[in-house]
Amino acid sequence: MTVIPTLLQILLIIIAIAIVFHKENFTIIIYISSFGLIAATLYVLNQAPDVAIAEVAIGSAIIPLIYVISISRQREFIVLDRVDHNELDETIDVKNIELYEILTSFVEDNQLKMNVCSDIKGSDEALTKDLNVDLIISYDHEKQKFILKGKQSSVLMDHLIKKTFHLDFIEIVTFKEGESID
Amino acid sequence: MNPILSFIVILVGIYGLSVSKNIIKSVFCITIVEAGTILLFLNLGAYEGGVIPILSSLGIEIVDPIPQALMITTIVIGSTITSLALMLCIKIFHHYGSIEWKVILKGDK
Amino acid sequence: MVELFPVFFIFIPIFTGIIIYLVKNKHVTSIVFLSQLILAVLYGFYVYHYIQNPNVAYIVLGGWDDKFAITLKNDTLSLTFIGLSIFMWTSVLFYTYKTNRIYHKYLFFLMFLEGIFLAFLQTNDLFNLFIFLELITVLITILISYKKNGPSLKAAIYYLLLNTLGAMFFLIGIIILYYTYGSINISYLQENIGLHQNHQMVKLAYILMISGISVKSALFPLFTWLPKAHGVAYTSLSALLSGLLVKGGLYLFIRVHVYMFGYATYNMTEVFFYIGALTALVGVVLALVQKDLKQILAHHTISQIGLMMMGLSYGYGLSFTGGLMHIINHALFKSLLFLCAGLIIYEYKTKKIYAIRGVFRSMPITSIFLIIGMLSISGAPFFNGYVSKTLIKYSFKAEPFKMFLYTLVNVGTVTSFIKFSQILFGKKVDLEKRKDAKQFVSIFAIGLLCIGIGIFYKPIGSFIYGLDLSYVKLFDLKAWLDYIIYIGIGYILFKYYIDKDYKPVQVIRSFQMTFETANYLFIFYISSLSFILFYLL
Amino acid sequence: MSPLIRRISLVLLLGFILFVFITSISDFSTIYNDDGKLFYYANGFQDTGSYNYVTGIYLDYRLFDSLFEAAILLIAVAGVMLISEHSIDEKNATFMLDKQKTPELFITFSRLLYPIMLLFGIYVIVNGHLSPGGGFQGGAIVATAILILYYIDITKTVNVHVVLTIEKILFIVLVLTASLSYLTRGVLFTNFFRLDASLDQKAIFLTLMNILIGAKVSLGLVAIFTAFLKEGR
Repeated sequence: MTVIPTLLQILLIIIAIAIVFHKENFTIIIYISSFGLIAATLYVLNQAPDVAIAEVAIGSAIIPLIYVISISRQREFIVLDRVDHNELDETIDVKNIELYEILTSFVEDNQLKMNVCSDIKGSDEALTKDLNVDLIISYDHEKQKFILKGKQSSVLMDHLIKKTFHLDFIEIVTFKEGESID
Repeated sequence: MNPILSFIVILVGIYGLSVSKNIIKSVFCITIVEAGTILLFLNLGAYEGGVIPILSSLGIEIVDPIPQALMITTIVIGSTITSLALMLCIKIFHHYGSIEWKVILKGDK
Repeated sequence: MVELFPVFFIFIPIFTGIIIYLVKNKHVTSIVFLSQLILAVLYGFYVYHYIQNPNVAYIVLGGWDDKFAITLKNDTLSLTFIGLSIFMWTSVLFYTYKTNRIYHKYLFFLMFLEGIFLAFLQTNDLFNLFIFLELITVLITILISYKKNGPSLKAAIYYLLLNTLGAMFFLIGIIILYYTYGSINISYLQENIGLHQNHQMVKLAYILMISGISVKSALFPLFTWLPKAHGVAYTSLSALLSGLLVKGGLYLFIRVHVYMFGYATYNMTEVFFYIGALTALVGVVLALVQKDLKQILAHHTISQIGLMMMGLSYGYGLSFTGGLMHIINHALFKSLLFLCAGLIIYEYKTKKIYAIRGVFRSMPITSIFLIIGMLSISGAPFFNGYVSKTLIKYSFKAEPFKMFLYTLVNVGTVTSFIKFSQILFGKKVDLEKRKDAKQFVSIFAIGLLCIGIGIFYKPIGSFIYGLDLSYVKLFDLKAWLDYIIYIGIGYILFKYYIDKDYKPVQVIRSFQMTFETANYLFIFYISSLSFILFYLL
Repeated sequence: MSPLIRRISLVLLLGFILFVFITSISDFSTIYNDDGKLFYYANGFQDTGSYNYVTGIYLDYRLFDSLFEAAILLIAVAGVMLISEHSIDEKNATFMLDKQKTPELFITFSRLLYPIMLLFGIYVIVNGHLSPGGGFQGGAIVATAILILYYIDITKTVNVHVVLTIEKILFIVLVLTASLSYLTRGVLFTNFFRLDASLDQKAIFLTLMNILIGAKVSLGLVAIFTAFLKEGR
């Protein structure tokens, strides 16, 4: 009789160790879900069906879902495109395509996914602070440059600056977070 | 034998907390510690054997019902803490571009 | 009806908060003051009845056998804490009301926190205590991250994860105690702890609970969350956190170590004394090198907690009372300092200590209260810090090494406040004044109490603790001389070392502890405590 | 400190703690105390009228705990909403990645699963005092069922502010219902029917509390999930 609980407990420990040592966060969600299921089984074997129902409903359904959303949000690189594409002539269009190629390779280097959005109103600084926008692209006609704006605190911006500093048609502006005085 | 194995689950979680490099991993490990704690409580509750604490007929020994009532509370508490931590995680990622402890704790003097 | 007052203490602030959240009208928010008034009146009645008949302070919820039901219990300790909480919350609400009036949610969380904290002080059930511990953790996390800028989010997650881990260990301790004694009622355990106290399992439970409490009360080496959290929050919240909420951990320490397990049971007095001394020293060294007004004050909280721990570790007598008094006094002067610093930061629009000069000429009223706070924290006679600091050293005044540690802490405190006081000097700066009489009301009330306790400590001591405090003398020549010598040493130290910003100072300032290291130290703390308890004592 | 040394010393320290635990628990049976079990076994059914001892405990003996368990969910929901919300109006924002569609098979399957889970959740809530389950567990199952709706149509979202308002009102109702017993029995936070009332009467209170808690928990979990889905959108 006690063989099965013991085996399951050892399995639980193995899964816990796997969670601790595995590098890929998305795979861990599968582990944590099965961890919850095995834990729930053990709760039943310890004569606690009430706890098991709670664990199955919360621990291996809702919490893994929240993990999925949270981790997928952490793999996004949200770019807000504010370039008016109707106004661009052909030479700039080529550069625009080049810019997107650079961004795509940059995003792949950092194992992220680019999520381009458009049509959000508001000042650039407030957008980066309040909404999770990582990069804002706009085009300056006088300087003939694309201007990329982002937060200074983000390490991704540092990487981006390193990657693009030799390109003359890109200028990067970073917002520094003001000191809070309350 | 069982309580010791449950305690090992807790220790594995703590080990993970002390070597994990990013926030998400730490949150995972907190979940492990919590599950181990619940398991330890229930293990000890069923220490002397018994059946499910639902009245079927008087005279049959039941397991201790108190740990189960308390552990439901612990599960709810754990889930709320996990969700709060994950929401903070998303915000931190978009602020610092990373969720590595080393990067986010780097000087902001 | 009187026996129901504890429940009212809990639910009046909570319901007030929920009403504010639901109605979302900026005039309705003024009911916070109504609720504080009702609380104060109820508190007065309750204390009156308690003095007449102490049995009124025990209430069994549900009317079951009290070994198994949840009970609420009040004693002198919890009643002083409740009075202090109501006073502190009222002052902080006065301070923050105008600037945060439109933020219903801030007031909602603040009021909810008050209810939960009052519940935490009164409950007599260990698992109930655990729930309130977690609730306080969650609420403080939300309040810290309220600004939603980088440092506050970072501090919030650090605080949340570390304190949750601590609470989990507290829970494991509760589990073991439940299976050994069959109950988690604190009064029941207190009476019956002697049954199995020498069994290894109970010792393990004790260690796990104490470790959880140590995280909560920011003892060495588990204090790293404190300066992050207290330095970045809103000023009103910082005052509340540093002044009162971090004492929740010490309150638990008194409840669990001193009362429940009995301070003499495991002979841990020396251990906790040295942990306290280390905490105080490390806190003071870290405070000396900071450049940010709020960071200095936050690090000072650590060192003062160490001082309280030095007193509380004795578990009885004048030193213990000194620790208790220092909790109250520290709540007063630390919140006073934080609130004044908040006003200064608001006017000067910076937190950098080297960028602020001439406060005394530009903001005379604020700086007078700032000076009161600084004199209190450094232990000048006639201020409340002096009384409790003198009491703390009562038990070890004959032991030279302990006195040496204590003196080091004092000199460090004085030095860092000499550094702090640099902002007072200098030419007048033109500032646009924020006219808000309410903020000065709260500062005024707290400042007066600081001086009041410093002078009328004898009647207060006999009223609250039933002790004769005539051991502390105001016109003790040696104490005056000591204080002046401290100032002298502190000034020299500041002028010739700290102010020059040498390399070691910079190294200590850039000291950052990652979350992994904090956890590692936590495990180290647990294993060394268990090693001491199992194999050395 | 190099990572390797740290890991090795960590394992040693944890091994020491485990060693202490093993030596402590070896003669645990000599001090094992089952007072609690015996007490609830002897009195639980007569006192609370609940066949499920666990439900009896968290709805009657330890009702105060359950109130704050509901409160922690309330606080967490409000906190998650607070951290995720923003002042910028982004109604017409379009995101590239979010246009992906859920596979047709999932949608069909979810349509089948959704009513069954909802029914099961309600069953667990209502029968909390007879069989395993109760307000918290049932509430979580109902919340999962509602979350399946998101699979069917991602654009269909709940108005979170209404949910939050209802949730807070439910909490007040919960506390007031729990304290009704002071009027009828003179003690706080227990069943408002008398101790010698019939099983059916006591069941009314238990079911009512389970439904209130279940509604509160399911609304809270749905609100948390919605906040995550809408985060940054």
